[in-house]
Amino acid sequence: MIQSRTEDPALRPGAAAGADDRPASAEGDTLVEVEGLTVDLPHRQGATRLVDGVSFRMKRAEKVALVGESGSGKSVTARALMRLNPKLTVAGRVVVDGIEVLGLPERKLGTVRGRRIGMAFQDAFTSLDPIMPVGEQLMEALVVHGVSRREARQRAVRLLAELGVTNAEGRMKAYVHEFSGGMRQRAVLAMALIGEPQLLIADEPTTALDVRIAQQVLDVLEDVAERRELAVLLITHDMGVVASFAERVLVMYSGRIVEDANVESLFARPLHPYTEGLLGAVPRVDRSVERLVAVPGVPVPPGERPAGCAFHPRCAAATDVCRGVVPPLRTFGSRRVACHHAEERGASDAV
Amino acid sequence: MNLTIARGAFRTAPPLFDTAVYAIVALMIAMAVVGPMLAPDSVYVSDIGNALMPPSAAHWFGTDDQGRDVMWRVIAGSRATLLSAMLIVTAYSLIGVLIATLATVGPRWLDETLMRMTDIGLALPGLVVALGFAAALGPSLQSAIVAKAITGWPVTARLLRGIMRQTMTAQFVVGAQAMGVSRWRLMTRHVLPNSLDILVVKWAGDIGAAVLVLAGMSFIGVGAQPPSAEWGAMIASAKGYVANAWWVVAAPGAAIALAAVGFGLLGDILQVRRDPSLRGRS
Amino acid sequence: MNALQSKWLPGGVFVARRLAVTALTLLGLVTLVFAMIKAIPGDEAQVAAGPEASPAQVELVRQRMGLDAPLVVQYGRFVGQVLHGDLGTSVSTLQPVLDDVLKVFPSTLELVIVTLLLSLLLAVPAAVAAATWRDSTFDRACRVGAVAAGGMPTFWLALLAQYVLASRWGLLPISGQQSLDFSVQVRTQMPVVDALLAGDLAAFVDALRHIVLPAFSLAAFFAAQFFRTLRASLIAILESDFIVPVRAKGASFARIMLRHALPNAIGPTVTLVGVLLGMMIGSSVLVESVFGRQGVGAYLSNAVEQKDTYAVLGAVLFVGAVVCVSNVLVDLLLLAVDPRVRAAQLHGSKR
Amino acid sequence: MRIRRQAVEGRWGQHWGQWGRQVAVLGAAAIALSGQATAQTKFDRSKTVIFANGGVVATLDPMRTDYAQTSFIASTLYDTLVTYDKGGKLVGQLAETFELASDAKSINVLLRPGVVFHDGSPVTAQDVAYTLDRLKRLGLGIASQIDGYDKTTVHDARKLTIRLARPDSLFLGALSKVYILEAKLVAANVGTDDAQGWLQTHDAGSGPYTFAGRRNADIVVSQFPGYWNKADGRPEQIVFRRIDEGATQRDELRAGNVDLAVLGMGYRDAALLDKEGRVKDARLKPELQTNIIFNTRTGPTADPRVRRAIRLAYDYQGGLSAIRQGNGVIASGPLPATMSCRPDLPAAHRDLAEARRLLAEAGVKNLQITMRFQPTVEVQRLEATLLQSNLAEIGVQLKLEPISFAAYLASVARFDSIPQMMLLDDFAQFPDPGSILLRGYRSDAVGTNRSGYANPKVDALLDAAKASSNPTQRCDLYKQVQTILDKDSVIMPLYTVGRPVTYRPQQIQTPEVSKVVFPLAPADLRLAKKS
Repeated sequence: MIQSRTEDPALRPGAAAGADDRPASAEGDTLVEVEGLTVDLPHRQGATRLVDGVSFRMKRAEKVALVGESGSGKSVTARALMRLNPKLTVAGRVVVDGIEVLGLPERKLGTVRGRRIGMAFQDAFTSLDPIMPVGEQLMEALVVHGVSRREARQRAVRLLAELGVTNAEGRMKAYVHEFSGGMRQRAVLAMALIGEPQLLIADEPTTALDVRIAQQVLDVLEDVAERRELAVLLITHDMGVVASFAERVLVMYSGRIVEDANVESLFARPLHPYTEGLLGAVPRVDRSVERLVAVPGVPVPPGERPAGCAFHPRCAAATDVCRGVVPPLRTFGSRRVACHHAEERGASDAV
Repeated sequence: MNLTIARGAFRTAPPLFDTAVYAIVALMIAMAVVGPMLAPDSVYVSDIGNALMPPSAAHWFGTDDQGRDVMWRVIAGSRATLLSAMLIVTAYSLIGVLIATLATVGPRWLDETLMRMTDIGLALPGLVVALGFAAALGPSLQSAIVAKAITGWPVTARLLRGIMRQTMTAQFVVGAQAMGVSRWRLMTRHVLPNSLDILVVKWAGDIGAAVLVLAGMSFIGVGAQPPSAEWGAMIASAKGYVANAWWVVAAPGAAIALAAVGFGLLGDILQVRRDPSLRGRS
Repeated sequence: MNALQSKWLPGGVFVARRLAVTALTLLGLVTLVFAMIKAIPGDEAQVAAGPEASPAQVELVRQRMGLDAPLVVQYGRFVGQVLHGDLGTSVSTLQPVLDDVLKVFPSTLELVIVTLLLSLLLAVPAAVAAATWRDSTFDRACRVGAVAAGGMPTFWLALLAQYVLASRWGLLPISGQQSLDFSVQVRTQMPVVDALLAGDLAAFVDALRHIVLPAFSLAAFFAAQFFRTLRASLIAILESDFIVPVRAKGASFARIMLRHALPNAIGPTVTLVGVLLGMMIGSSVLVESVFGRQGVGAYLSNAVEQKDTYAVLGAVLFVGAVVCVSNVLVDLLLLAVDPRVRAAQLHGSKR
Repeated sequence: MRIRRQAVEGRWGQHWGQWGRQVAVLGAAAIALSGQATAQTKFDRSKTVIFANGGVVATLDPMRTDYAQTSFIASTLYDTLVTYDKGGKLVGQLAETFELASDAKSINVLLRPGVVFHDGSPVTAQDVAYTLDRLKRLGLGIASQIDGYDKTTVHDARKLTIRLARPDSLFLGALSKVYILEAKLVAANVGTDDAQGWLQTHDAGSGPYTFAGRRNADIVVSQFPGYWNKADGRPEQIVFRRIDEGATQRDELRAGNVDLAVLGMGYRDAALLDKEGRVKDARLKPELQTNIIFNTRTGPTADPRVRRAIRLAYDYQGGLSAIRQGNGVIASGPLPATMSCRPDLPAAHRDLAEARRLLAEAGVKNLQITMRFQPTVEVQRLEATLLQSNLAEIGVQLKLEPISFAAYLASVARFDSIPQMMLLDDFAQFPDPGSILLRGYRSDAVGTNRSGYANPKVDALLDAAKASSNPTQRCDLYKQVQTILDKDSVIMPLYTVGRPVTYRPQQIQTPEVSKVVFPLAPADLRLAKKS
């Protein structure tokens, strides 16, 4: 269902990414539109479906959390926005700031990568080139888009300082093994933001850090997103992070979106049994919880996705229809949920 | 960063390729074991009358400068060539393991001296030792084997020491140390087994290289002597006939190349088997 | 200590330590070879005096050459001389060994350097292309080619190349280092370099044509080894975690390969150059004999045959020195390439 | 593959066997340019002869003409007092007249007038005296041929008498190997090593060519205009080029880059080239014989019957035709067939029955003997393997043991270390039978008597020959010695062999054998007559 797009007038050749001349957004305040995204991993005996028909939207400056256990396809989905999965076959429709990403020729991807979307990775230590000075890698993000080295250096130093890296000028020449955990994460963040993208994808930015530094990084992330009216797609499996940062939550399970709601209503009343299970596993400040209940069973490997609703083997409320038919993602007010028994679980009176 | 000399195995190595390599190696070993028994004695008797006959029904690879059947000589010579190659590689691998183990487990000064010895070994041109032995004991296959074994161990010693030191500092070993396990028991139970399977991989790969070196030595006259049918000696004695009797040079050359390729790829396959993550990378 | 000194001091200390170690190694080498040569049966004085000399004449020569002194004295005297740059006199040419070796060694060195350049010129581009288009027909062809080239005996290839390319088709000269019509002022005993220094273009081209076949026959084996090592490291690096973030910055594949993949992957190949250099010098004797070129290999093999002790020791010292110096250069190159190694080596952390 | 620097050793010149498979390359240590201006003369290829040879020239010092590479070049730069003509007769070169005294203890010489060295100064008796005294002082290389020399009395510029320590009828012939140096020039550059270093790269001679320095890795000599013995057709330059591999020599000859190839070319290659036609094989007939030397003192070969049995086992005809391509004749006696004073002895032949009978008579069963040979010489490798299979037919197991040149020299220096059997290509330094017999078979000639043979009767005959100045009497004595040696099977002569020398008839006339410079003297080469 890839729409072949002729040269779209809205596409601007990779002009210098000056902050002021940001191109007018094509369709109002929707920044990202994903429809029927499907990603397969080909191998000798056929292909394994990692992402099965995901659709969602993101408005400008909106902070969305994409949650799910590992192997649920959240990271693959995020990377599909920038077509960063070389060995996988990707189908569906992904429009970022008016640009149809999947149909774009490889050469033109530069207009998206680094300029409209920036990505920060989980383990900062392994996602930086060990033998190239960190400053150089920062500048590269701009030099690649035609910015002069001198200007790139200035902006890199300014951004590092803005993100709280002490003695930014000095650190430019240092290598990744000479950075502390927190500083490394800030550097990776800087690399994602330096191109002044409209959307920042943060792939589990805090998972590799201990709690205190993780909170510092989250605070920095929040300040920057606020200042730059930045849309953030935060990928995590930590519901605590979701609660403190995100405005809206997308819950994924075995390559499908099972629930989509704003964070308050989700925490107040989780509609999908899996979301309820996830929330059950989180210590709550606002109420006393005798025992944390972990979601029973083990995450489903992509290759062995059960028929019908993928969650049914682990779902207490599973019935015959769950085992047979894949529940569509139905809208109830501002929320969406993919469960045959949504109504019984109070979806009808959602707002 | 230890030096893993990875060889070119094919990425999704189709089983066909693996079996082909096994076939070559099996053929070589069979030739080495059975060959000399099957080969007629005429292989060592000069029959000057029909020297340098081109390949024909009677002689598939033609005859050499003394009228002996080239094909049978290649088969008869396979034992001399391959056995000596295996002997060389086994010898210097064992020396290498010994030196590396001592260097890793022993005190710092022992490590330092052994590494200096390895440097000397690496700097010593194999050619000189071979020539020295040839001049001392008279050129022969045995002196070539001893000479090559003496100049072969440094590379293995250095490679293994690097790997052993790395495994010694690996987490699980540090853990074991924390539980009071002695360095020596540590070496024998953890580090050595891991290094040994690397050694087996290198052993297979090195046999191919050893065949080449042995041939080189015979070519300059310090390896096997007449009437031996060692492949290097065959080429050496036939090199004058490249123009008018190409088959006398081509047959042993092809045999050497086949052995080198066969064992080389065997090394790769074993390497991939040992560490699947290397599949397709090497 | 100003910044500059502190920056270079550790490097200087490292090089000084390595050179001291090299001197120790060479001394060990000479001692080993001296003992070996003396163990060889055969009588040097007899060779010098000539086969038909009467015993009285042989004794006369023995005294004159100091061969009657006990071995230890001879060894002590030899090491003393070496420290003053005198490598002793050759039994067969009655010339100082240093002059003899300086006449033959440069042309081997030139052949080895050209072979090294040729093998890297063949191996590096092929490895980069093979790693880029992995498992393409080009990749498979290169790998089969490398396996075949790695399996072919050098002298066999030299014989075939000489016969086919030079004798039969006459494309290249059959033997020798320079054709008779050119005579260039000898400065370095390296035909190609001398022709260049003399500015005689025709002679330069002629010398190059003479070196192509020998270098090509020698390079085939080594190019195969370099190709396989570099290709393996490149693929390993391309699959490592810091490559995706670089692509996320919008960098082109070419930039990723040249700025990130190659610098990280070159380490093992550079180490291999150091290890294989000794072997390259060793096998150059095979090629030099087939193509009738001057060389230290031939000088060495004859010196051993003639039991010309000092000539053997002189040649071995030169070959050993080149191998040791090149290993120091390799280590320095590794330091320059990889900051992590630099940190470990220079700042004395436990090696 | 290594061309070993072959010494032109007379009596047992085994290194002279053609080079073939294994040719030891001596590095180009020899001729340093050391500041001497290269002859930048532009080449006229049509008047130049390019002489390809294996091995590298160690030195140009004429004293070291015991090494083939030096002998080739020095023979063009220097002259000797006397030499041997094509027929093997002794004739004067620098000497106008020469005469051995009746007591064979001195030689009177009158020098040829008007002969000059390359720097123009005349050749005088003083130069001859200086050369002989220097040889005696240094005792190296060719000095071993004149070890009986005492001193020289110079009467005037042209008359001199050479005095010997003891009667030696061989000395006059040996003078054909002594090249005369210019005393004034050499003395001026004597340095500390009696001018050995200087002479390595300079010429102080009066020969037909002067040393014109090196051109790349080759050595060039150009014609000396003032030479006394004018001859037309001499090339203006001779370029000595080192090529060790027979195959490479063949290809360069075919391509016309080289005019003749002397050492390194195998018999088979030469024969094939000759058949092709463009390049011909001169098939020279030098005084060269392939012999197997027995150890007559110890081990199984001490028994003459065993030696005789082994002689009857070898396939002489097969070896000559297949290995030496028929380039030679089956041996008949210890001396090469081309030499004078030879008794008519039966040619070597094969008789397995007689061989087995002799072995039985000697009471020897499944005998095992070791034979040494030179791995660097291809034909020897083939002959050794052929003899091995022949001896197997009479139940004798021959073990082949390659030996290096230096090790062989050491083993023959003492009688107790002489190998059981040694395969050699024997070469006479000069065509006098004494040059082989006197040095090779006298019981006290340690180091040169390679078979350790001791026979008082032979010693007496040899001493008589050495002291007699009457050529016919000497000839008769030598014949008696050869008869005894053959009956006693001291050595096992295989065949008198020719030497393949391939050349381009378009460039040079057919080269002829030289009795003094093995196998040919470059100075004798003549350009082909352009029709």
